[in-house]
Amino acid sequence: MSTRSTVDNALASGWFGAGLTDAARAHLADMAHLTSYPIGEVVIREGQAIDSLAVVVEGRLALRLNVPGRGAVTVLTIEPGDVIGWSALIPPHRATSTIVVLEPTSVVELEGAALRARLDEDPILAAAVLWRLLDAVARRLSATRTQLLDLFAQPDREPW
Amino acid sequence: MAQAIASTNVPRWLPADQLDRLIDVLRADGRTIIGPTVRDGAIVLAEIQGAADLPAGRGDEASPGRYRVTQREDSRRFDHAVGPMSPKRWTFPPRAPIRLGRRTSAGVRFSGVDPRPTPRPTPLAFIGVRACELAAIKIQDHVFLDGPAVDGDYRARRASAFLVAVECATPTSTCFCTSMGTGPEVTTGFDVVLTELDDGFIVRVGSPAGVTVVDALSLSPADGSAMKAAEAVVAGARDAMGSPMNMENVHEGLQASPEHPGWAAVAERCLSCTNCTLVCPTCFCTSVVERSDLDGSISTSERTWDSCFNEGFAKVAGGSFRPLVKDRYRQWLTHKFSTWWDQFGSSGCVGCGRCIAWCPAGIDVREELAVIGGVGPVPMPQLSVVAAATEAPVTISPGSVPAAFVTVHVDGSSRETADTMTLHLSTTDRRLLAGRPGQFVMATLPAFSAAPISISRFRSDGLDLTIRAAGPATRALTELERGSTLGVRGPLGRGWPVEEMTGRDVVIVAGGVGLAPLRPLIDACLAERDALGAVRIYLGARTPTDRLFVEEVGRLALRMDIEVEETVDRAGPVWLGRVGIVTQLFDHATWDGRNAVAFVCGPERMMQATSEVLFSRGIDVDRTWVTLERNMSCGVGLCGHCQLGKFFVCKDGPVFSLAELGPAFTTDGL
Amino acid sequence: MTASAPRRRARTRRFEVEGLTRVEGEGSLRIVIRDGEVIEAQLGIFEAPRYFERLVRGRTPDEVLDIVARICGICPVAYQMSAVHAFEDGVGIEIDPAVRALRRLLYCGEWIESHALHVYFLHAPDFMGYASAIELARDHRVLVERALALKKAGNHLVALIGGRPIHPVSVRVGGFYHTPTRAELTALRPELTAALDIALETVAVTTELNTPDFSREPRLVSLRHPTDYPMNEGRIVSTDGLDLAPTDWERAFAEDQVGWSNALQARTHAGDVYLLGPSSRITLAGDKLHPRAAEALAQSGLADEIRRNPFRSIVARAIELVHATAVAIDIIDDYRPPERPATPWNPGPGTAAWATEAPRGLLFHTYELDEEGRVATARIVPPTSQNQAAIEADLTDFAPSVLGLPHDEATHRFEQLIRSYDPCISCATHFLDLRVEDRR
Amino acid sequence: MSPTARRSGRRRPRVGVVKFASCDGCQLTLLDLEDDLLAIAERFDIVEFPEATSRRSAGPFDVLLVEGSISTEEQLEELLRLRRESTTLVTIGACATAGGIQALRNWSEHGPWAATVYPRPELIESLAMATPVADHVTVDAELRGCPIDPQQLLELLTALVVGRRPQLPDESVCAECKRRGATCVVVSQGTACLGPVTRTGCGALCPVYGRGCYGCFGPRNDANVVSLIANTAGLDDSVASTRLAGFTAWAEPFRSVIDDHGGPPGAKP
Repeated sequence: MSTRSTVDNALASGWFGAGLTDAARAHLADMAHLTSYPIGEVVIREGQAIDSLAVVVEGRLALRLNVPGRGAVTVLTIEPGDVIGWSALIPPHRATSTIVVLEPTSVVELEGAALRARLDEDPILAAAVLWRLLDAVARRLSATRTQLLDLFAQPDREPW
Repeated sequence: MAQAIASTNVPRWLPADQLDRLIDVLRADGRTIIGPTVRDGAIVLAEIQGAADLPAGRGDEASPGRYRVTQREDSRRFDHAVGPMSPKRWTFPPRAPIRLGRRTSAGVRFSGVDPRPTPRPTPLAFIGVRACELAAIKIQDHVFLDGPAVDGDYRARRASAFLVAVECATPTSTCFCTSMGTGPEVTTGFDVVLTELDDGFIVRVGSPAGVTVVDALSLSPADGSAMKAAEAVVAGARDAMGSPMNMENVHEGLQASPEHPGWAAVAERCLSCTNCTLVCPTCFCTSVVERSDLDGSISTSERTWDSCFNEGFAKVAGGSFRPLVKDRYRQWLTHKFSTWWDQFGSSGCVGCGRCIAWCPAGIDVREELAVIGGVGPVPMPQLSVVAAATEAPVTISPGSVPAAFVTVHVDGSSRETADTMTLHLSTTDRRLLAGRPGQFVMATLPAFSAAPISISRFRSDGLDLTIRAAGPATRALTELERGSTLGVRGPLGRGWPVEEMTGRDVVIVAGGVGLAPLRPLIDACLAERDALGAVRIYLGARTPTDRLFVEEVGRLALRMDIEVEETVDRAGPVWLGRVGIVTQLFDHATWDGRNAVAFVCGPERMMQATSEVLFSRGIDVDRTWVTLERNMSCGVGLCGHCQLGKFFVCKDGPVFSLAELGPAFTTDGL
Repeated sequence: MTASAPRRRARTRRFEVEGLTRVEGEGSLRIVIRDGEVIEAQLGIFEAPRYFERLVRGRTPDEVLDIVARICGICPVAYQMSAVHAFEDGVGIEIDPAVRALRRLLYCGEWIESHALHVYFLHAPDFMGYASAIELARDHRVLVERALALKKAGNHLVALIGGRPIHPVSVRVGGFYHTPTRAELTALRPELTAALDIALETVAVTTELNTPDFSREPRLVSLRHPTDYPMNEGRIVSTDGLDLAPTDWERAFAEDQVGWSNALQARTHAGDVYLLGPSSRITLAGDKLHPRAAEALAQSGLADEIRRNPFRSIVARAIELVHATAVAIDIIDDYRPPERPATPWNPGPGTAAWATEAPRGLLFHTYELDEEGRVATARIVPPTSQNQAAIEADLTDFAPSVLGLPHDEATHRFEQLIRSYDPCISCATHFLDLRVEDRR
Repeated sequence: MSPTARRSGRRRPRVGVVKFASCDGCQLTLLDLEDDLLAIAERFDIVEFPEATSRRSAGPFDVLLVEGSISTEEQLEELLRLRRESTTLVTIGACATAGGIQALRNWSEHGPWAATVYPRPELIESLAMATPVADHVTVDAELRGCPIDPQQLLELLTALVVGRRPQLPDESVCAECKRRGATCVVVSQGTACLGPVTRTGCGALCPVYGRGCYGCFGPRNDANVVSLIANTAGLDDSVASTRLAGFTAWAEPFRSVIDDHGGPPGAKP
């Protein structure tokens, strides 16, 4: 069981929470709790309903997509400070990838329905949180585009 | 010497019917005489036997895309402008063998150096050389003889060439030497100069060799009326060209307009047929063609005229850096009129107008310059090519770059990835051993083209080359086994500025095989560890199996005084490390880059993304260094393939700071 | 060789070769014998149709010269020569004698190249028991190297005058686009002198070859010229007294469809078969051979056998190799470049026809030109289509003499006989495919 | 096969030379490599080459040189079979790479064409179109030209033995014309010339011989035919379709430009 101040400290330690005002962070800490995952734990599976947003405090998680015939492909690993579960805020609230724990991980978890309700009520907090979230998603989109280019790939070989 | 010239430099008179005496004196020196003659509907340069072969009574007219030989009323021999050929054909022939590679029982051997001085080229005398040609020869002299690498073939041919210039009398509509400040008056760079009048020639000398030749003719001094008539000839030529163009802004104007719509417009007409570049008396781009016997055991490397208009000219394994005709036209025009100044301290154009007349589509560079480069018609003070050429911006010692391919031995090799090998080479070549981190070599085997390869480690008795099999030549290199040999030229280019690291934090970012040229830099970091601040190394690879130097990187990662982070673009479930692009390793990092210097190597797109993140972390553009890939073919700045704006990547780079590159780093198709 | 197994029906023997080898182009052979009697002897052509006579419609004469060359990669000059002479005759252009000499020189080059190819690469391996000249070279390397040198000399001639050995580019109506200098031609002289020696050696080698016994009295046709051995010019003559202008081939011959075959074959108007080529030329114009060639012919003592035994055509080609090489040297020695490469001319309507001697025999072209001087219709009669009926007749005559041999060997003999005529099937502008014949 | 494996000479590559609709000139080019033929025969095992040897093989082939365009149903079947038998398939010449001169019939109705040449066209076995090999199977490399250039063929064979990329540059005929020192016939005489849009390989033969290029090596990658017609002397709209409708007419962009100009001369019956 985590105390409110532990949660607040954990939030403040990473990139996501560090830029928030004390008040905003306090609001979040009020509805959050710390959760730990052991190595190998599947936090969520692709397509499952997702009901919480989490900020990683410690450890490393892999975002995996299952490609029939190729097995699970890791497309991204998540580090402390980054968020997982942004689908909790955006309909249809289903996980877009499978999340697997690579190193012992702890996260600050925010219950989705409560967070959505709170953000609906509090535009100032919503602006602060959603900006962070947009930033995180935008970075991820940009990185994914770069990955798509497959820059290190060998150009097509000639038969010679 | 100068005094000797001065004392004999009284203009002399050579009667028209005695021109053969001059030719005979030159021939008596064992020279082949190259002069204008009519052939296949043009006044071309060719070997001539005597004055009778000269185009007496013939003139020429030229306009964009059109050239005709005309019949004149008089019988003067030089009353024509320049035809399609220039002396370049002889000083810098379209094809020249420069190297012979052989596989012998003792390993590969390369005889001759590249460029190899031609053993005793036939001494030449050019007759009828115009002021614009002399300017062009001066420009090529500077390109081939004054740089860090010297073209020995050119030097030998050029040294034996005797130049009989002739004052221009009848320019065509395509001539614009007055705009380029190269003519029409012959002022410098000749051995003898003639001014042709109806009944004879005024003869002046311009060199000790010219003095000797003219002395042998025992000519009487020219009389005053002839001298007056001669002045009128030159003045008439100048008047005929009308007002010169204002070239004052062209240097900045062209470089400032890479996205000008005029490029696309001219590309619609441009045939990319290469005619303009191959008739140009200063264009010097070449490629090397390998001609081998059937099993590749003997191979001649032949240097061949090439052109930046060819699609394959800027091609590397991943594609062409200038895929569109508009990119290539921009490269050519910008190089000729703008970046040539940055590279060689002069314009690359002498105003001879060949590119206008001999463009089958009739594209007139003067019009394109007006549209794109903001060149106006107002007469302006002229720039002197010759004077400017002496003010070349770079301090270089000619011939300081190794030109020969030396044979090195393969002591062994390590497989890095499925397609990448590290060759461990031994050599006693002191220049190779004294290379700097970031430098590269050209590596070759007989019958294969030479490939630029990064040096991935320096050892006291040799070096490592890490090679990815991207094509047949590199594949053949990766397949070399212990005990075999290969040819190496180097070390080449400018390496990493190691001294910049002292007292600073160091950030090293590598993508894929980009780690290879950074490895000697990491070695240097370890050697100088105490003099540096934090050392952070970020490595990206495509997949876990594409990582280079895995064990070594593992050992580095265990060190407490170096931070090593690795990521891959994608991975299977077994990989427990990071997945994501390399910038994610530090885009949320907390370090402050204001006292850091960064070194980046990887695919260009990755380096662009990386440099943006580094900038956001506080590392300024003059402290971010990248190493570029271009189609480096000769490796020493003589073949023209690897140009990027004003740079030769092989010679001025491959390492550049972002500040040096400026917008060139991100402009498409440059 | 892919001879199919004999299908043993009641006293019927079939010899079939699905793909003839060492001939130019794609052909097949079928001989059916019943009760010791040849009931069918067919030289089949399955070269895909390319419709040249249709392709040249709407084209100017100069374009036609480039197009008809592509009928055959071995004898493109022949097609250019028959066509260019036809057009020049048709529009009435007077040709510079130097151009005339240069054309003969060009043709000599093609004869040398084509004959050397046929003698050493296509035909001689049969006599010597090899599958190819490459295999022949394993045991007789020097011989093959010298053969290659001879062939190369011919190619060099064509390449110098025409730009390249195959599909040369220099011939135009009125003359040439470009003519060589005297120095350029003279530079070839040493190579041709050496080639002449090899050609003479070739006569000796081919004379010694063991030839199957076969004799018949064929009807032979070739050109004949008052002073020169037939090549670009001359009248059409035959062993049975024909004598026609080179424009008048159609007065004596016609291409027709024979009842039992679907192949277009040329015959005389009376329906008789006839044979073209080196044996015909030597028989009908042997007195015009270059003295060196005439001497070689006399020494061989085979003049009569060349006429009667088709297997001896290899000797005839060797004699013509001597002739073409010796004539080439003479032309080079006398060469003065023409005043201008080509005589100007004006296009207009008319009929154009001519015959020249391709390496494998008389090649006739005729064109109708429209008001603008463009081709309205064309007829091209290559030697192979004229020889085809005679070859089939010879196969019929020859068959009884090999029926006693094992099947494969007999088949091989048939193939060898076909190769004797150097049938250039690529040239067959309008052969039909025999395999579509509905036979009962 | 790696170069080292090649040099160790474990096995000579098995080579086949076959033809479809064509004049034989491109395969003859192999026999015209007089100085190198015997050496080539030592390095390669020529297992199928009906024009030159009586030995036959149905495959497999390490290298198959294919001449000619595909003009009949049987040829198509045979090509598909040969492709399965071949590791590296190289088309040699304009017929195989671009359809050749016989592809001019592709603009016309086939029946009437056949009828102008054959009295009984119904007996002709022929596809309506003559098409390049690459329309039907994957082609690993192509040698251009009508005919191919012997030096390019030698370069291809050498590259195969040595294990390197053949040097077959995609540049204009002009580049070679200038290297050879020939005077441009367009600029100096106003002669129609396809040199600027045609791939080099012939050594700029026609301009050197004083006439305009007729495109037998086919279009190069950047062929700007529209500008060639609009802006160069000698080649205006009235002659464009005739000049382009030659030995590589069916290759793009020549084909489209011919279409735009109403088809090749004589396309209509």
